[in-house]
Amino acid sequence: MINFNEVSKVYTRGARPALDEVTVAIERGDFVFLVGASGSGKSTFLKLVLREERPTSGRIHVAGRDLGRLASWRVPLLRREIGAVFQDFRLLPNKNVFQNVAFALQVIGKNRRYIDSSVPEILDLVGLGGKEKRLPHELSGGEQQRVAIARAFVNRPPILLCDEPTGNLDPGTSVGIMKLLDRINRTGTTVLMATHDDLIVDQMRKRVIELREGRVVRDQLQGVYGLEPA
Amino acid sequence: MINFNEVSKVYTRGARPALDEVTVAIERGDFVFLVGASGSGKSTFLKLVLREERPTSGRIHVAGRDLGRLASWRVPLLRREIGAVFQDFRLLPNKNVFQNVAFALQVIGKNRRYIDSSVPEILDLVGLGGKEKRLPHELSGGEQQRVAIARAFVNRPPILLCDEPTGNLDPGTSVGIMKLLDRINRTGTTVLMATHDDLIVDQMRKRVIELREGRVVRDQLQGVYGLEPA
Amino acid sequence: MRLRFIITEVFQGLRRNTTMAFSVIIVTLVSLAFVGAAALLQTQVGKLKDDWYDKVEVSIFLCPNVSVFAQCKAGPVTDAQQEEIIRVLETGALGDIVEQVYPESKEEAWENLLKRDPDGFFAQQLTADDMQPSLRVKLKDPEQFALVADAVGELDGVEHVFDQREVFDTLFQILNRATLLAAALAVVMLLAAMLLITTTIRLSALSRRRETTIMRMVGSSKTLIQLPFMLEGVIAATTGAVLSIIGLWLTVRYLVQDWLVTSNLNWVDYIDQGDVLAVAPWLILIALGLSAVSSLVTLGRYTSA
Amino acid sequence: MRLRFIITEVFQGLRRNTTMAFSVIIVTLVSLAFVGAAALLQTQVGKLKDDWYDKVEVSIFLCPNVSVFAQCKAGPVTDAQQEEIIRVLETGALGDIVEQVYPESKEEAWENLLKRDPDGFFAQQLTADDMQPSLRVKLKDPEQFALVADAVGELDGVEHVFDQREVFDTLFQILNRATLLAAALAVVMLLAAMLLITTTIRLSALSRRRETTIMRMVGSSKTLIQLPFMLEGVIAATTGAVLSIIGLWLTVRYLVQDWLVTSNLNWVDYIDQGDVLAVAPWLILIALGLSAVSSLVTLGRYTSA
Ligand SMILES: Nc1ncnc2c1ncn2[C@@H]1O[C@H](COP(=O)(O)OP(=O)(O)OP(=O)(O)O)[C@@H](O)[C@H]1O
Ligand SMILES: Nc1ncnc2c1ncn2[C@@H]1O[C@H](COP(=O)(O)OP(=O)(O)OP(=O)(O)O)[C@@H](O)[C@H]1O
Ligand SMILES: [Mg+2]
Ligand SMILES: [Mg+2]
Repeated sequence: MINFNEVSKVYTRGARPALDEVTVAIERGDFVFLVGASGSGKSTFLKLVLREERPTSGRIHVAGRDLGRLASWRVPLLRREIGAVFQDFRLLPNKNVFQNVAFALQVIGKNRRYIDSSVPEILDLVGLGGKEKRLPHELSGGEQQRVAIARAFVNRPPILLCDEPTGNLDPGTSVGIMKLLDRINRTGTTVLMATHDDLIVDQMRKRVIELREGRVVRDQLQGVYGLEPA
Repeated sequence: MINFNEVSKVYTRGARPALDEVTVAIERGDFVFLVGASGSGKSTFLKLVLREERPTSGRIHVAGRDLGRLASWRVPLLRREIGAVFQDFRLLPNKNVFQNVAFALQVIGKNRRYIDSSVPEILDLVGLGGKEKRLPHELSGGEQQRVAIARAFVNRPPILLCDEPTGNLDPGTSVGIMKLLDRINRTGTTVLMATHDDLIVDQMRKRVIELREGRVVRDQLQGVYGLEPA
Repeated sequence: MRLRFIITEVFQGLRRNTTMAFSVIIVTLVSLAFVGAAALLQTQVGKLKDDWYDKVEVSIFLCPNVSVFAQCKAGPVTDAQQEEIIRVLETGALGDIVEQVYPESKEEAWENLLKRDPDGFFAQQLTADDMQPSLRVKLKDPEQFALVADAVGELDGVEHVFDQREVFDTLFQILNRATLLAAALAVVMLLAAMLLITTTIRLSALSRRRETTIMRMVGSSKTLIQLPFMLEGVIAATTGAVLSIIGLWLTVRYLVQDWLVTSNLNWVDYIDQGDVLAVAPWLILIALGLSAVSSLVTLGRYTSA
Repeated sequence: MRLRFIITEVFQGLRRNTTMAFSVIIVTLVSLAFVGAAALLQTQVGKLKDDWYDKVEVSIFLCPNVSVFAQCKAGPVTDAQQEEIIRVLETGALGDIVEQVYPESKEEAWENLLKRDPDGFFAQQLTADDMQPSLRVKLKDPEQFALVADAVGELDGVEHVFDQREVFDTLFQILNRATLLAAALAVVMLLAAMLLITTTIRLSALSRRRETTIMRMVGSSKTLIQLPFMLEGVIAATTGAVLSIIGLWLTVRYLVQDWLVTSNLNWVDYIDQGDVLAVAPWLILIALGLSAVSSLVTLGRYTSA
């Protein structure tokens, strides 16, 4: 599903590369934690998958596409196969829950009938049924993150990228979000999640890829956050 | 040092108050954790101390000043007695470490000699000696947060407010920041820190004030993050 | 769905940046008004030239019944004298440079006077007999005036020779300088308009960065992301253009047609509303071009990065 | 320390928003040029009025040696006739409305002609004796022209009575309308300038939000936070004002003084560079006022919240 082949990324010429010859293969249906200290290159990895950034060298394949050869007018089509969730939710503050999710469908040209049927369905899935009319500031942090996940997943993309989705949440709320992501993963969606949250990683026991200064230093099935206990 | 007397804060008329009749006394030299789920009012509490927001009712005293009676032209004087550190560091990306810290002194009118002597001193204190010339993006997250702390503390304010200062950091880095805050606290500075980070709270065993839906539900010396284990 | 989406976005954008939208409208309005004014001034110059300049260049005033000039002491011009003058003009050395000679009799001069100002003082006090006959001479090369003046100035029956271009040249010079001034102001203002449209689009893009980021992330097409911003610029600029056309139309209607035409300067052929309408499409095209160029310059940078 | 800080901030701000700063400069330049143009046009009207309008309102042309008018068949005006006309003007019913009578003899008319256009055709061809004597009459109430015309129009020695205001009124009307047009454009453009300064300040505040947030947090004074933004607006607007003054100065210097004065319209007293300098401080004041008002309107909202 996601293949990195000796991928390097240098932002500033001369500086240490943000990613350094990374080779990784993630299969359909995998649930992968991307861990590592701040600045180790986790966000860079996700940006490369989304083709927000382009690699300095190496080849990336996502959902069967060679990103190096993808014409730029086809990038939107790639992105429709990837849902993305961020630490800061990125909801539109003046749109309510329903409208926030519907927005993601409107802007890729779905018709109203499709929107009216699929948005309530996804809101039920993430556990927000009945809160369609609330504005973001009327929701708790965990609920806002659920809206963000609903928006990323409403189009049922085969890949879901999460960049520290629980970074702004308290531990209790984080657990709820992880349960939701696990449920989504069970429907066959590939989930790739960058995180600092050792507790969660240790609890979930999923595949863990650890980056250190841009290099993959560990790729472990059913791994924990750090090898040395935090 | 910080006294809240039946303080309530309502942002949106009709909505649940963000703070609800909060009465709290924090003494000089205290180290206090402010914990609670997302939306429980932690940031609101800190904003009231900084007089970024004004309470809907109740009285607040900070560093001997009655904030309700403080003329608005005197607010800058109040803020010079309070250092503030945020989750997102808020460094100026085009200024290097030295300049970022010096900026805080320049804009309150300190002269160049004072700046040239006190900035290196504070950078040594936070463990950034020798990295004066680096730009923020050349630093790790933990180092960036140290710069932010240096900036907040360079003026040696008697109060240091931290709003989730470790929210964007990995566990290892967070421990370093906590050690630094502890060191600052030992110099007699009152530290008030809002956090989600249960591990840190449990390790430090300091005073814990827990908010739930804007009410103080716990105020415990040497407390832990949650009474029920997370 | 998409069309409605774009329309909503455009109007939200304009509402959010009202001050900028107004600035764009005002500045485009004023700059295109200058473009239009320059064009209309040139149209006016053209009309004036058509009216007279081509037709008449040198007037040879012949002796009237009563004259203060020494040359006319012998009395009014006779038919024989007039014929001799015409002969000199049409043959010999002058024949090559004179294109045509129109004689204007006293009666014709009188009719022209009546046409210009029927209620005026002179029309009341004078008769056809008090008017002065003249010969109007069109030259192949207007610069040759001096030759004509030299050749016929001293002939019997000639009172004085007058180069009409002198009068018109001053007028045309004034109008041409006004055109230049208007054009210069137009260029400066168009530059300002372009900078402003650029900034409006940039501001709009910045203030909707949240939306565009999400749109990019969920795979919205580039067109759908950028079109609303472009349309904002286009709508603001076109509004400015339309207002400038209305302004020019009103100016021509009330200042030129109503006022100048009914004043005692009414013997001139003035520009009318039709001329404004002829300029109008160009103004709208300029506005469209302006906003298109500004969009291209700006959008790449502010919606994709 | 603080002064240097403020200066650096101001120039960084201007550099960061170059397009906006340029827009502000251009729009202020153009709008103040119109304000200045309106003021100068009025100065010109004033000068013209000073020159003639006050002095002379009605000209009574007396019979010259040679005239086409029937009334002058009896020959040129005699001294006795002239005295009788003056008597009628200064006594009786007219005595109350006539303020003063200036006789202009043939010789004086000749000298005035020579002064206006010494090399002109008429100056070459005519002599003092060909000129026409006249009486120039100043009325207490210029509207009473008809009474004067009625009373003296038929007297012996009078050729015709002419209300000079007719000529000047047209000119003044044109100049006044031009003033109005310039003033209207000035108002519109000043509005645009104000909107622009507002947006520039807002943009600048937005683009330096990081800095201002930190400044507020560390207890920087409100003045130090807001001053750089205000100064940006002030500097841009003042630059516009200075450029508009230079523009007006150049226009007056090269268009009015060099060109009009040396043209055959040089018998008019024109505005000069001194008049531009008299207007200049007002333009700068307007620019300062404009940016001050815009700052007050904007800054509260964009640097404190
Ligand atoms: N746009 C950019 N320009 C220049 N350097 C960048 C850019 N983005 C990231 N970097 C650098 O690349 C490196 C990796 O950054 P990245 O954001 O991928 O780390 P991360 O693992 O996501 O860290 P965090 O846990 O703080 O989010 C860092 O050294 C960072 O400074
Ligand atoms: N500016 C605001 N306008 C309206 N409501 C606000 C505003 N700021 C906060 N609130 C509301 O006040 C409540 C408390 O917010 P606050 O930011 O203090 O919570 P918090 O404990 O800091 O949460 P988090 O852990 O997510 O930072 C929330 O319900 C929030 O929606
Ligand atoms: Mg990251
Ligand atoms: Mg908070």
